Parts: sequence; structure tokens; C-alpha cells
Amino acid sequence: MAEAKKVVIITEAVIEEKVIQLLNTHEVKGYTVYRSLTGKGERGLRSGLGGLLNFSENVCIEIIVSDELKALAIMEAVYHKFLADKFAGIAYLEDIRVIRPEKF
Amino acid sequence: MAEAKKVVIITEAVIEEKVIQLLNTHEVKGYTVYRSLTGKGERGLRSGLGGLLNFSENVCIEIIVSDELKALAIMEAVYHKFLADKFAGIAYLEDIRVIRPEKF
Amino acid sequence: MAEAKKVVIITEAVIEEKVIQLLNTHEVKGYTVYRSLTGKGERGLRSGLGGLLNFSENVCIEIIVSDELKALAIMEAVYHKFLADKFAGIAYLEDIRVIRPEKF
Amino acid sequence: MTAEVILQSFFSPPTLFFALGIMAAVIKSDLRVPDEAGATMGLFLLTAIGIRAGVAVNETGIDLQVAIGAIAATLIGCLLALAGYTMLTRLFSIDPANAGSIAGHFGAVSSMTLILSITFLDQIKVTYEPFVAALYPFMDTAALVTAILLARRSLSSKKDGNGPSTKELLIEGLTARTTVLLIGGLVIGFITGPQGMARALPLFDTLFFGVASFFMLDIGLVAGARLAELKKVNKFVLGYALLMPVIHVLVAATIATLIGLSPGGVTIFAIGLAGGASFISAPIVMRTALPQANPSLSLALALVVALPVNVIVGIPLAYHTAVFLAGAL
Amino acid sequence: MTAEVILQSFFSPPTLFFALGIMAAVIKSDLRVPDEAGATMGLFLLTAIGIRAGVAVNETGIDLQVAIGAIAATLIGCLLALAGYTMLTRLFSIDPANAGSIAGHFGAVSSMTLILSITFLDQIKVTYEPFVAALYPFMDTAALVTAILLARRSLSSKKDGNGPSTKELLIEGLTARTTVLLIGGLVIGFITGPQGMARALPLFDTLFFGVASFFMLDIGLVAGARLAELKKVNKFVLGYALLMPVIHVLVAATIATLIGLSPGGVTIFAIGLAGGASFISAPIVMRTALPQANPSLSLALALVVALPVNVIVGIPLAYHTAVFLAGAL
Amino acid sequence: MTAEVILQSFFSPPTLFFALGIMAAVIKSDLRVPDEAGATMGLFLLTAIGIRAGVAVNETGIDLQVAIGAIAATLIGCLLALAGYTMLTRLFSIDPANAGSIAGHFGAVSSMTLILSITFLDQIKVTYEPFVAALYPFMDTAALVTAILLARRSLSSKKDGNGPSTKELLIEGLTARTTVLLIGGLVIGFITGPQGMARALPLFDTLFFGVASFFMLDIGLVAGARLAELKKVNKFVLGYALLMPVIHVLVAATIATLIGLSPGGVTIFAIGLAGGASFISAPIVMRTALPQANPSLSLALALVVALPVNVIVGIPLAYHTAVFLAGAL
Ligand SMILES: Nc1ncnc2c1ncn2[C@@H]1O[C@H](COP(=O)(O)O)[C@@H](O)[C@H]1O
Ligand SMILES: Nc1ncnc2c1ncn2[C@@H]1O[C@H](COP(=O)(O)O)[C@@H](O)[C@H]1O
Ligand SMILES: Nc1ncnc2c1ncn2[C@@H]1O[C@H](COP(=O)(O)O)[C@@H](O)[C@H]1O
Ligand code: NA
Ligand code: NA
Ligand code: NA
Repeated sequence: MAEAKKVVIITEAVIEEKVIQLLNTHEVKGYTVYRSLTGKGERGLRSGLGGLLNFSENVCIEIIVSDELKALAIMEAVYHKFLADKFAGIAYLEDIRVIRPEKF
Repeated sequence: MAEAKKVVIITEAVIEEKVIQLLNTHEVKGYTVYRSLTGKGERGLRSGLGGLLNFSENVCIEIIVSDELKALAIMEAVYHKFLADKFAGIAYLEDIRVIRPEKF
Repeated sequence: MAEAKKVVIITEAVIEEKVIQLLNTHEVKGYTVYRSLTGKGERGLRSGLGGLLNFSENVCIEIIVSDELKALAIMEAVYHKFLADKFAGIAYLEDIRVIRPEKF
Repeated sequence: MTAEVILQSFFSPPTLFFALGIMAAVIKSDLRVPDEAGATMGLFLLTAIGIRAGVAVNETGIDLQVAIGAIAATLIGCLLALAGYTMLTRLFSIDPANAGSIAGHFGAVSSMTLILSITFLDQIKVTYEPFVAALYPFMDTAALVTAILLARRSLSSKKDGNGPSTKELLIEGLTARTTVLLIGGLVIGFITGPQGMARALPLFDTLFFGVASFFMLDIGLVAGARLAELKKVNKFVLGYALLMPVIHVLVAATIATLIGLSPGGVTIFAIGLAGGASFISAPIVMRTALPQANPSLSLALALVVALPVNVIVGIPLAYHTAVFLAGAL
Repeated sequence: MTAEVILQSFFSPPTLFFALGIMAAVIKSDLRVPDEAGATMGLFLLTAIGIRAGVAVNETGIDLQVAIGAIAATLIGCLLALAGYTMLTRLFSIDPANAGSIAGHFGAVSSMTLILSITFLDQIKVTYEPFVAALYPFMDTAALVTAILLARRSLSSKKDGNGPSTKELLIEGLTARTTVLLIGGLVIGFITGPQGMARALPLFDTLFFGVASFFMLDIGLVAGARLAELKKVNKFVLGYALLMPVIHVLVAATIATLIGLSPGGVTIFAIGLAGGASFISAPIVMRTALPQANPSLSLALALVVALPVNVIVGIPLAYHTAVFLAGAL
Repeated sequence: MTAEVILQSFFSPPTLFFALGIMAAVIKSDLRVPDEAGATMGLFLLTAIGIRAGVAVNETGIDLQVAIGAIAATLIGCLLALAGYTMLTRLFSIDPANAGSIAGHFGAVSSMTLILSITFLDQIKVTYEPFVAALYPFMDTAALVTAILLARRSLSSKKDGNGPSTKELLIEGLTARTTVLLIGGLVIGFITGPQGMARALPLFDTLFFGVASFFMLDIGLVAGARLAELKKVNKFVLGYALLMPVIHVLVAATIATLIGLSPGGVTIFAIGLAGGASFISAPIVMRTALPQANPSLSLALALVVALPVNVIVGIPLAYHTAVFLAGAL
């Protein structure tokens, strides 16, 4: 068991792929995506629009990394590229413990 | 980066709107909802009933607040109004770190 | 409010029931399941295959227990029985605080 | 002849699909109908009932009978809920919350039973007053509101003001999706008439029976998964669930015959509206209106006891009662 | 006669279902159409339009008119986006991002309006050149790309290279699901012809009208839930949304008549392609191409203003304009 | 004439929709069929096959041939799995887990290929023994169980007792949703017969071909998204996937002719049951029964290699073989 960090990003479903591309440039070893979330924040209520489009839905992307600095770098990058002024979204960090640290 | 608290509430889908109304009276700045969960607890297995109704499904509502006392107040309020003896559900708290604390 | 541990297991949807059977042998008092996740890890991209089968989907199973040793035992058991070499998946642990500790 | 009609009802595609669903659940097959598909079939069937009724009413015209029917449906809804609640609390000593919840489920309308009573008449080629299906919300809302109010009067928790008020309950009943689709479909069908609707009927009319059959597979799967809950049910309550639909049918058939409905219309009124026990909308209403009640209990009674009994015995029984009363009264 | 056609359009099942959906949302009914059901109906309708067009083209043969139509559709797409953008920025002082987004939504094609213009002609039994629906991607992509490029030219953020390039935009338009299904269906229908497709037509042809009607219930629910957003909309912009479809129809009808389309073909070209404001694909494209724009604004205008106006007034207007121009030009 | 039938098979709506789906995936269109819609179409098609077969058997009656067919199907399932496993391990030195998984996928029945073989015969108007489709679970379960047992015998991990036992495997096969729907539909169709089912046939019969076509779009999208995985596949294994269906067809067609099936029945037996490689149920079974096997490999072979080859070449080939054998034997 070793310490690791979990970065959580909740943002608009339309940019899911772009966020993942950015994660890949940071060479993350894995991530998990939860889809079809709804939520509310500064930029108002975000919730589905019938079956027409996933455009007002949120997704949650979680990335576990062993290295705290890397975690912070990912958060900053996502924050500045997408969340600061363009797309609705938040990013936060949690401390967790994992079994095989070299995996993350 | 600043400390913040994440309150997590897992409860019956039928009261989602009521819980959110309660959150609004606490003037939370945002929340995120995960739908269509299943689970098991004191009050037995809770899982979907075909397409007939969402009445035995769970939802997870996450609220991030910067202020620990506010987080505790929200948990207590939800717990006493809904979970204590009426609806199936649990509530817990996590420590997290966020980028723009004034948002929460 | 008391300390508790949350064990999180993210793995293939096809073994959801088997993991839950294992949890039952550990006499957990409850769990929550999030379905239809997608993700990427050592064993490649895992995401839905049209409506044909849920076989390349992930699920997230969360178990809250008051006792740290029990949490570790669950993680180890799931890890060795399913994740070590057979099925795609990860397991991790978070510290949380709960309202009625005897429930968990 | 009764036996023959019961056989015909039993060996019809909807019943057989229901049985297949139950069996699949019992043998723990991995067969699942996606939730969204089940929900969509349900919406479609309610809309189709409304449309068919509306088109038919457009052809036959409206008269005083519709208003009389609405009043009768409302009164019967109140009456059945009151009778059920009293029986459950007095005779079987059930606590107020569960008594209210069960009486509400059985007083409310089961849209599936309504659908099946219509497919039954369609199949044996018996006509009926087309507006009868549209009396749904009157009986449904009346029964739910009555049952909830009775239970709340006896519950201390009624004072904590947490549940919905009577007005909220009425609004909830009248804006429920079943009401909106049935009445909405009826109005649309009435406005457009057979000509305007002609090109949409291959969907709403021709496919109705097939979709109703396939939908019963889903209902059967859900019912089958709840069979185990029956074991936990108190024997008396089980008896109530077996007998109550029959009483509902007899009472409602008599009144429907007295207000002048044809045997077909009486059948739908008696079993499609009064006899069925709601397992789609009532559970949701009761969950928030009487949260102290055990939701598994009322659901198991409505879905696993009342529905099969109604499908196999109740529908043909209602039809025969209607034919008998038409001669007798 | 115009009034009669407007009435006929208003009292047709699709319009009435749309109204039912809006009403259900307004009275806060719990009626919801599952997302997946709505999406599937949308995919089905687009495929069916393509198939029907393809089978019809197989019967009539292809000629030069198709190529001329494609060029005309592309030019009109650019023109309408340019006109809209200029009007919004110059006359109403809207900022570039929102002006680009709104002009793009209104220049792009609304597949729902396209579907309804076809059901309208089907119902009044007017024929049309079958290939016209397939001009969709030409006008749609041209309008979106033009609007985005105009907005980006005025935005400093165009330099941060974060949004898609012009080439990416073109590719996005041509690979969009609407394009793939319409053109794909057209090609499949064309290859198999009426014989090969015969056994699939009970699905793609006979059910088309019914599904289009039922789908409008879903669209109405979504539109109804957004009615509130109208209050926040600037009055001038509201005027733009009310007037613009009419201008689009007049411009497009004139050009379509000049290139020799029949009144039916002109109707589809003018309202089904040019007059509608996209509320399915444009919002997604604009969200990533011009993220600074307010997505609720353009969506409310397209869905809550333009769609109802088009359904009730626009479609019959386009048809009458087409008939008038056929005589005049 | 063979070429003509191949062309007809290639240019039929199901094949063209499959090609459209693959193309949409290749050009990275945003076209997606919602998972629930795909699943529902699959359930519907299996039920419809069962119902159609049951109604037909009701008309023709049952005889000894059904029992003989079931025995033959079981034996062929075992035989094909054994042959495949031996070939893969001996000739191509594939490890036991992957060899078992691949042999199981190819020995098991592909419900899509079954559906397409039926639509093919429907379209060229060839009749067949209606019960043949219902032999599905016999061949399917026999092949899966045989392949898994062979692989487990060679794997040390078989001792850790983690995977399902032989009995569990048999139960899994017989309670699988494909089995339940096919056999269930067959029994229902048989009980009700043509009269009882008449009102449900607009759904289960008239729409069958259209839904099968549209469903192939979804399958094509899924297959297209997996094309890349082919590059990683060992050349020998690729050859196995290309050749094996042909061998299956020849073996099964011979036996089916010997037990006296008509050319139509032989076609369904040979390609609809034996020739197809399962990509819906087998992957799920294998994932838990032989978790050491690479799931992407077998899926890519079944879906991206065997399915297209079968659709284009396999089905017409099986039909011609059947016609030839009917004359020769
Ligand atoms: N305080 C919060 N707690 C939980 N989730 C939040 C919070 N604020 C924002 N979110 C989520 O982040 C999304 C975008 O937030 P925003 O950019 O503030 O509109 C919202 O739709 C919510 O899903
Ligand atoms: N120990 C636990 N760990 C994780 N989730 C739980 C736990 N206990 C309860 N839950 C969740 O909370 C819901 C309601 O719990 P209960 O009120 O205990 O029946 C369950 O259906 C689960 O989704
Ligand atoms: N570093 C990570 N962060 C978040 N989720 C991960 C990570 N690694 C793996 N996962 C999740 O666990 C699943 C299985 O991982 P693996 O066994 O590494 O292929 C993936 O599909 C992801 O959903
Ligand atoms: Na009732
Ligand atoms: Na337009
Ligand atoms: Na096979």
C-alpha cells in the first residue's frame, strides 16, 4: 500500500475527448470516465436535453497518479486549457492509497 | 490550492429533487449528481425495476464546500430530514484540495 | 462523526456479481455500484461495444467500512482473486468521515 | 364458455410473454430488457390507447355519459381506497402507513391491466365506449389521494409537514405522465380524427398488440425477480391481494352497468380501471407521500399477486360479469 | 386557402404532439422520453428520409439538377450565415462569438424541420424532387463553417489555436451523423431500389409519419423546459429569430425556383433546409468551435422560437411561396 | 448464377447498412446507436425468429426430424470446437486459453448470422423447415462447453477452481438470453398458432426485415471501431478465421442434408448455426470461463473477419452448397 493522488475533473461532455488528449500528452497511465452526470455550478444548471444531444451533460474523469507533482501539473493544465474561462467545470484532488503503486 | 470538503450523499432517486431543494436553502454554490446507481445497505438491495420506474434506484449527490462547518451542517440537515428514519441512504465527508477555493 | 474507510474497486462489468459475492463472504454491511464507466489502464481502453454486450464496460464498486483492517482485507482479497492477473481493474482506499459509524 | 375465454386469455401472446419473463427470472437467465426500452414501450402504449380512444370518440361524438363516467370513476376511486384502508387496518391490524400504501396501490389504476383489457376485447372483437379508458386519471387520483389522507390522519408524522399536501397530491395525480399521455393522446386523436391520424395509425394502431405483448416480457422479468418477496408477506394481506381485485370488479361493474355502459365498456371500467393494482405510478407517489410504508410489500402484492390473477382470471371474469349484468339489470 | 393549410399544419399529429410536450413541461409533469429513445427515433427518421429519397431517385434517375442543387445549397448556406452574422454584429451590436454562434444555428439545417416539411407534403399529397433532402450537408456545413470563420476573424482567441481549424470544421460537417445517415440512406436506397428495399419499407416508410409524430413529443418536452430562457433574451435578437426564417425562406425559395425545382422541391429546399434553425448538431459544433458564446441563447432561439414558428407558419408559407413563384417566375 | 446470388446478398439492405456502419466508424463520424437501442433490436430479432418459427411449426406439425436435428446440432457443436481447438494448438501453436476461446467463438452460434441467413432466404423466397433456427442452443452450448473444457484440461489454473464448473457452463448456456428468447418465442408461437398471433405479426413479422437491416448499422459501427485490432492478429490465426467458416459450412451442410433437411433448412443449419462466429454471447461466457484469453483477439476475428466474410460469401455459398448436395446426395 502506498500513497497516491486522485485528480477528479468534472466538466462538459462535449470536451471529454479533448481532455483525454491532454491527459495523454501528460503520459498518464490510466483514467476512468463516469458519464451522464448532471450538476450545477457558477455556469448554471447542466443537465440532459432529451435524447437530442449530450451537449449539456457533464462527465467525471478520474486520474490516479503516484506522483503529487504530476497530479498538480495535470490539474493546472486542464484548468488553464479548458476550465478557466471557456467550459463549465471543476477540478480537485484527493489523497488515496493504492495497492500496486508502480501501476499509477 | 486550498483545502475543501466534499459531502457525499447516496440515497433514493425519488427524493433527489427534495435533497437538492434542501441544498439550495443552505446556499451551496454547486453540486454534481450521479444517477442510476444500485447498492445494498441496511434497507436491503436497491436496484432498478426494468424500465418501469426509477423508484428503486439510488443517486449520488456530491457537494463541495470550502467551509468545514457548512459541510457538517449540510450533512446533518440531510441526515435528519431524510435519512434518519424514512429513506434509504448514507452521507459521508471527504477532505479534498481544490484550485479556486472562492468557487466553493 | 467518525473515521471510516472507503474501498473503491474499478473493474470489468462481467465480474460485478462475483466481486459482490466475495464482498458478501467478508460480511460487508453495504456497497454502492456505479455502472457503464469507461476507462483506460494497463490492459488498454475499455469502453462499450454498442448495445451488444456490457462486456467491455467497467463498473465501480464502493464499500464503506469502519474498520481499517477489514478494508485492507477486502482490498487484498479482491485484488488477489480477480485483479492480479486475470481481469482488468484497480483498487484503492480513501479516508472518509461518516455520521453513524455503527452502520458501516 | 367462461373456461374457453379464460383459456383464450391465458394462451394469448401477452400472457405467454408475461409467463416467459417470469420463467426467465426464475431460472436466473441473463435476459434483461433495457430500462429505457421498457419505459419507451410503456409511454408508447399509453399514448396509443389515448389516440385510439380519441379517434373513436371523434367518430362517435361526446355526450353526457362522459361526464357521468368521470363522476362515477372519481367516487369509485374514493370508495375503493376507503374500503381497502378500513379492511386492512380493522380486520388485519396493518399499521396506517402500510395500510394506506396498499389501499392506494389497489385503488389506483394499473395501466398494464388497462392495456391488457383493451387487447382482450380487441381480440374477442367486442366493442366498447371509447372514452372509458380516459377515465383513468379520475379514479387513479381519487384513490391515491383518499388513501394517503386516511393514512396521514392516523400518523403523528403528518404534522412534521414533510410530505406533500392534499393540493400537491391532486396536482401530482393530474400531471402524472400516465394522465398526460392518455388525455393528451385522446385530445390529439379527437382533434385530428381518423383522416388526420390515418398516416400515424400504422404505428399507434397496427403495432399496438405486438408491442403490448413484447412489453409483458419486461413486466414478467420484473415480477419474476420479486417472487421471493412474496414469502415475507403476511397471509392475511395475501388474501386481501387475491380477493380485492374481485370485489373491485364486482362493485365497479355494477355501477358501470347502472350508468349505462355497454358490456365492453363495463369490462374496461371494472377490470381495466378498478380491478388492477397500480405498480408503476403508485409506488413512486407512495414513496414520497408515505415514506414510512414498506415499498417492497405493496409492490410485490400489486405486481406478483394482483397482476397475474387479473391477467388470467380477472379480465375474463369482468367480461362475463359485464355480460351477465347487461342481461340482469 | 392559406389559412386552411396553416390550420391543417397546426392540427396535424406532429404539431399537436409538439404542443403536448410543451404543455407537459409547462405543467411540470413527470413525463420524460428516455434520452436513448429520443436519439434512436432521430437516427431512424434521418435514415428513413435518406432511404425514401434514394429509392425515389432510383426510380426517377439522376441528372444535372442534382449538381446544380448542391452548388446552390452551398452558396445559400454561406450567404445566409454571412447575412445573419453581419446583421447581428452591425445592427444589433451582438459580440462576435454569440453572433457567429446564432448565425450558424440559423444558417445550418434543422433536421426536425426537414422531417416535418416532408411529412407536410406527404399529407397534402404534393410530390417533390426526391434528391432535395440530400442537399442537407451542403447547406449545413457551408453555413456552420462560414459563421465560425467570420466570428474567429474578430476574436483574439482565434490565435490561441485551441478551437478546430477550417479543415477540421469541414471534416466535422461531412462526417456528422446527420450527413452519414442521410447520404448513407440515400445511397443504400438508390442501390437496392424499390424491389431490394421492399421488405424493409414497412419500417422505413409506413412507420415514418407515426414516429415523426411521437418524436415531436420529445422535442416539445425539451423545448418546454427551455421556455424560461426566452425571458433573458434581448428583444432585438428575438426579432431576428422571428424574422430570419422568413427571409431565409424567401431567398431560398426564389433561388430554388430559378434552378428549376418543382413547388414541392422548392418547399423542402426553402423551409426544410434553409428556413429551419439547427438545434441538434449546431449546438455541439458551436460549443467546441466558439466556446465563448452562450450556448443557452442560441439553443433557446432555435428550439423555442424558430421551430414553433416554422412548424405553424413557416412550412405552409414556404409551400405557398413556392406555388406562387412557380407561377410568377 | 452464384455470382448473381452473391451480388444480391451483397447489395441487400442488411449488408449495405453493415458497410455504412463500418464506413462511419472508419471516417470517425460521431454516429452512435445508443447501447439500449442496439440491445433492444437484438432482443426483438431473436424473439421474432422464435415466434415466426413457432407459428410455422404449429402449421406444419412436429416430427422425429426435430429430435434428430437437435442431436446432430449438439454433435456438430462438439466436433467443430474440438477440430478448431486442435488446429489452433497443434498447427498454429496458440496457447490453450486463446485456442479455447477462439474455437469456442467459432463453434458457437452467431445470432446475427442466423438472422441474416433467414432474411436471405426470405428475400430469395426459399422455404425452410421452421424448427431449424431453434436448434441454436444445442449447437451453441455444445461448442462453448467443449472448447472451455479442452482449454481447462491444459491449463494449470483450472485447479484454482475460480472459473465455472462444467455444470455451471451448461446451465449458463441453456439460460442465456438468446436461448430463452428463441425457445420461448418458439413455444409461444407454437401455442398461439397463426390465429392467436395474428394481431402481433405486424410487429414480429412485417417489421423483421427492416429492423434486421437497421440493426446491421449498429453492428457495422462496432465492427468498424475494431478494425485496427486486426493488425495485431497473427497471420495464421487470420487464415483460420477466414477458412474456418467455410469448413464449418461444408461439414454441417453435408450432415444436414444427410438427416433429410430441405435446401433452405440446410442453408440455415450450415451457415446460420454452424458457419457464424459468435460475437455477442461467446465473449461474455469466455471472459469469465477463460479469463486468461485475450478478449480483443477472438472478438476481432468473429466480428471483423468472420461476419463480413459470412455475410458476403458464406451465406450464398451455403445456399449453393445446399442446392448442390440436395442433388448429389
Ligand atoms: N460546489 C460544487 N460541488 C460539486 N460539484 C460542483 C460544484 N461546483 C461545480 N460543480 C460541478 O461542476 C460543473 C461545472 O461547474 P461550473 O463551471 O461552476 O458551472 C457543475 O455542473 C457541477 O457538476
Ligand atoms: N457500507 C456501505 N458502503 C457503500 N455504500 C453503502 C453502504 N451502506 C449503504 N450504502 C449505500 O446507501 C444506500 C442506502 O443504504 P441503507 O439506508 O443502509 O439501505 C445503499 O443502497 C447503498 O447504495
Ligand atoms: N491510473 C488510473 N487512474 C484512474 N483509473 C484507472 C487508472 N488505471 C486504471 N484505471 C481504471 O481501471 C481499469 C482497469 O485498469 P487496468 O487493469 O490497468 O487495465 C481501467 O479501464 C480504468 O477504468
Ligand atoms: Na385499481
Ligand atoms: Na437554416
Ligand atoms: Na459457429
